[in-house]
Amino acid sequence: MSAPNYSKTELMICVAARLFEDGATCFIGTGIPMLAAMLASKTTAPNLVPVFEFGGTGAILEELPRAVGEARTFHKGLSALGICDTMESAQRGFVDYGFLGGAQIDPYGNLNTVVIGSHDQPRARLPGSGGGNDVGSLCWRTIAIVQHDLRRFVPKVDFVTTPGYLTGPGAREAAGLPRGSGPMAVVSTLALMDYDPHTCRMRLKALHPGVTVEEVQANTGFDLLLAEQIGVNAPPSAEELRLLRQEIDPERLYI
Amino acid sequence: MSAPNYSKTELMICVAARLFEDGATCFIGTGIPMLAAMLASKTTAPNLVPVFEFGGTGAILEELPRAVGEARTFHKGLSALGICDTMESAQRGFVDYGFLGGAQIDPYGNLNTVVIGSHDQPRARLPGSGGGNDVGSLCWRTIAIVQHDLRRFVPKVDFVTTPGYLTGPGAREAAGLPRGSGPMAVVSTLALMDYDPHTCRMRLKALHPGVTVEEVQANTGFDLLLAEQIGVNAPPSAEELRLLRQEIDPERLYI
Amino acid sequence: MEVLESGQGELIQPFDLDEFREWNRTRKTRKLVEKVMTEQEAIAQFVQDGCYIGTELYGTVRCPMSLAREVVRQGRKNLRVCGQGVLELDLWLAAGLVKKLDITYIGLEVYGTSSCLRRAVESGQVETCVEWSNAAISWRMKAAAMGVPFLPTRSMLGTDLLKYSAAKVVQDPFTGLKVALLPALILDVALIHVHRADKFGNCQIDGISGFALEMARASKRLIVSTEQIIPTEEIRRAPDRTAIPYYLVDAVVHAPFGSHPGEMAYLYSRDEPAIKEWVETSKTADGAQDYLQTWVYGLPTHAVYLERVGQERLAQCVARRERRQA
Amino acid sequence: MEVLESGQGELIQPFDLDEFREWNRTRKTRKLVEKVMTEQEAIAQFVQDGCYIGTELYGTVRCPMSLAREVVRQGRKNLRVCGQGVLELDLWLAAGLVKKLDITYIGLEVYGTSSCLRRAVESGQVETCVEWSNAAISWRMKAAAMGVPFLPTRSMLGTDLLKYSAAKVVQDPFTGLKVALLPALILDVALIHVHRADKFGNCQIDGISGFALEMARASKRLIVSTEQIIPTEEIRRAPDRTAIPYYLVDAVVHAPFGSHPGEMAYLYSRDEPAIKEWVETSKTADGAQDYLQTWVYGLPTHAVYLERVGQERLAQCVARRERRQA
Repeated sequence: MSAPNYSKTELMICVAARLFEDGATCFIGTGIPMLAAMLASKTTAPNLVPVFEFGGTGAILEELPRAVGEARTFHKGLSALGICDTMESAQRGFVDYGFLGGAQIDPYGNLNTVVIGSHDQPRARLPGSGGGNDVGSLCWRTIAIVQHDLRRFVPKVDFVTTPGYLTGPGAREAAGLPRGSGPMAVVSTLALMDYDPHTCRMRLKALHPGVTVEEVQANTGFDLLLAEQIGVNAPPSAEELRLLRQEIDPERLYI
Repeated sequence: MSAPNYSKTELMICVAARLFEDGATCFIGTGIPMLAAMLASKTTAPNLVPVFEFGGTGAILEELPRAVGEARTFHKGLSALGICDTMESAQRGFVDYGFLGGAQIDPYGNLNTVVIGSHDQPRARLPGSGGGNDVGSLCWRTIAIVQHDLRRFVPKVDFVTTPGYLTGPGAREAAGLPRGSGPMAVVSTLALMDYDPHTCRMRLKALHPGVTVEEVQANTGFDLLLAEQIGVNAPPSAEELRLLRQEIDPERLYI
Repeated sequence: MEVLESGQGELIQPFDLDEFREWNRTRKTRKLVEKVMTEQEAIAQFVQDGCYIGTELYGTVRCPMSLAREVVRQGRKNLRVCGQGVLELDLWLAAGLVKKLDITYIGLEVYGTSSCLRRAVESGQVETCVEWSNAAISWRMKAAAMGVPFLPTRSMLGTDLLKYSAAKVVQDPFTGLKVALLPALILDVALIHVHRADKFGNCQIDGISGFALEMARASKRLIVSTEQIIPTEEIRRAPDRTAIPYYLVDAVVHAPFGSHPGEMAYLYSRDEPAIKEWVETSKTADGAQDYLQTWVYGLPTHAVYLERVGQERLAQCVARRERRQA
Repeated sequence: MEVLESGQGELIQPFDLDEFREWNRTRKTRKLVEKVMTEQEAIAQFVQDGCYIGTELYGTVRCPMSLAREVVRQGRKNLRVCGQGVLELDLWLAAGLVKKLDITYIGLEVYGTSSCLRRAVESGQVETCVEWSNAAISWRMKAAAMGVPFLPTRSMLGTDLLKYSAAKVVQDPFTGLKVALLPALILDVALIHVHRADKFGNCQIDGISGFALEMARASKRLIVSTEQIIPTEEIRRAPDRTAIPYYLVDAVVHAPFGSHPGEMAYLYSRDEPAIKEWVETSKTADGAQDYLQTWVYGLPTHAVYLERVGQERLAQCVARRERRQA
């Protein structure tokens, strides 16, 4: 049987979905994280507990939510309260994972979703933090999903919206952020990255099929550390693709 | 028609009930305040909005509540939330009146419900603040209901549980308590007192029928100021007594 | 209280808790007074030029869209706004109503960034953007709702978000932890859409409550729009369902499909083609003006708006609604 | 943070927010695990000598009395307790279980002061009383529930109550106002009684919620007793009714009439003769011991307790219950 065709987006969703730990709570944002969460809950993480920032916890994700507050985010859910409740739960340590996106990411996993250029006279005004800063501050581990190019993987973000490891080891704790929290992985269009535990810098962990280390480095605006063993991410399986295309996003909103 | 017979408690309830402003919100505590609130809502204050500290607002008081959290405190009510909601409403300035009791009261209306003697080796341990301090701190105006004798009307309370005017003019604001709040009246077994606006000291305002100024002073452990005109509180009317005895407390739990 | 770090952002809505208490004492009746009025009357009476205003929840979800459109129609200017917003704030930005923002997120969710926000900020039409996170802005309202000057949080620390906010970092005197203090946010006026309300303003919400409870309690004036007006007996039957009690409410506007083109949990789904129309047209300034002309200025009332949407599309939204577990 | 004034009371439950986060990460499963057990099992497993414990709401109203009696039966010692309590804390005081109190109110409401409290404190058996107001103790739990080290309040200021508390007064850096900071209260274990729960611990409460939401979120271990165990489908039908979600809960105890002799809104009224029996007998130390012998030590389980109360009296409590507006 030959490998099925798939898009870059489908691959990113699959790589992200496989990172979900079964039985964990996870903040789910709009877009790819929603597809990844649905895919995970139908494959390796059937006990995943989705948390949506505006109040829904423990929903059964039968149809893809298109917004973090819509009724599908608490469809057959276990609780439906408000944003203060979910964010305070995260502040108390009850939310294990969070997904993040951004226009820029730096070697320490700091993310920018506020401005390109200077804050007061921006070249481009971006949407703002939304729940991003809270997810990056309060969840135990975060996973960023970013398109891989030199405009996005930058040595220094124009604006630190969401804290990664800030300036390096110990910086989060020194700033007052919760002990033991921080970024875990980056899923890009080229590869999967994690962070070196000693330096807190981003590290290439596994390449997407057909991508080379050089290609990743050429599209990264800083020196990417290399894991001792650099793996290759398995392509989407036929079953993953079937779920994505037929059950999760049959209207092809995202894929 | 001759004046009906009545007890001291019935008179206190009537005098207290007449202090209710129609259309005001009022924290209602266990005991005499509940009877007074019910009487007021059936006579001069039909639009009284009772607030009970554990969450009930706008109940219709058809039967006398025996506890500040029981179902009668939100019977046909307009909202039933929790203690944080009601206390925060008071902190925001939404609760106009509150009733208070105490084992001791001083010339500035400070109340003691914690200990007689020293705190750490008390001669008598009393119940504690309960919601008393919050009512005295956060409501706009408070009315104390106290039995009138030398043990209770003291120059200095053993323990300031609930703030009256503290040490006098400006002391509440200096302590950080909300501007413009403070004690309004004391209903005792002998008389009705208010506070002199310049000195913030307790002032005799109106005597219960048959009571003299000398009798009140003899039962007060400090110099009571005298209002320019000292009135006499009307005895309970036949209608007030009928309501109290037949509709409000037919089981005679309190009267 | 020693401040370790201060955000350099402007506190664009300074506050005075004692003045707020006084307002709540003297300007908010506790009597059961009928408050039913139209969108036009409510906005005319309670929304002033230059006021600080907020909407809940957001554009595509339980959002007071009929009220938001009326604000545009009446052309209120120099608004200071907190958001967290999608379509509703986009309309205001496109109409040039917004002067200052306590911004958390303005975008089009699935459909990406907001062109209106870009144009308004990059051109300098919006003079000031003070940055906050979604939780932070909710907690700021919660502080006001609690009647306290600030709430602490462990969010926002160590970032430029804090630097361009008006938060302050202090050391907790109990444990030595660093925390950010978020200043209370007292809105001049808030717009909230609910499932049911009685004529006095007692409101029920189904599903998530977003930040409705906090915003309702943090506002000097509160305009509620509601899908349905119900008898007060229904409120009294289930006082534990009252999310917003009447005494917080200044106006009750009956607005069926009031969240259109957004959704209302259990009642109707979002109207995707209508949302996409805004996404497409708002990409250019001219397109956005055309949309405003067609869908806002050109339609005098919410009833006429619904007529133009048409029964068929509304019926489809109802048919596609989320249903409770059987 | 400059402290203007510090209460001299002991912080009898010191706290560490990062340790609480770690606890919530590692000791509270997010999986849907069945947690149904008996009173005996729950108290044996989760209540230790010397622990810091609290009960909600209070003695005569939606109170986990069957759990409170089991704590007495198992003779847990040196408890540190917050309360706000009527019959339930009286039983513990009478049984000599309490060493330290974060006290707000312990009394018999309508029936006056608590003789058990007087004996326990005046004799020195209770070593420490730290004073708080009812709102303050709830806000302390709310701080823990929010995951922050303190909440500010304008209550308690200027009084001996503050002096004998563990609060601290600071100046608000935004407006200059003086406020009291209330330290977070993280309980080792909490006991809460609810109307309905599923076997995983998702709980619904009818009527007022007291401080259940705050206490549930402020506790490392949470034992819920419930009038009724319902299928999870009922929870999923109305997620907006879940007051306490399952992941906070460690044990679900099925306890019909679990609040007896207190009431349960809409289900049963209080049992006045039973309450009066405690009021009378507890006036003397011997009387209180007799009561404990008769009603607690002498009855091995809640089922046997209810048998002794008798069907007739329970039926009267049901008949006299408050009903919702028709």
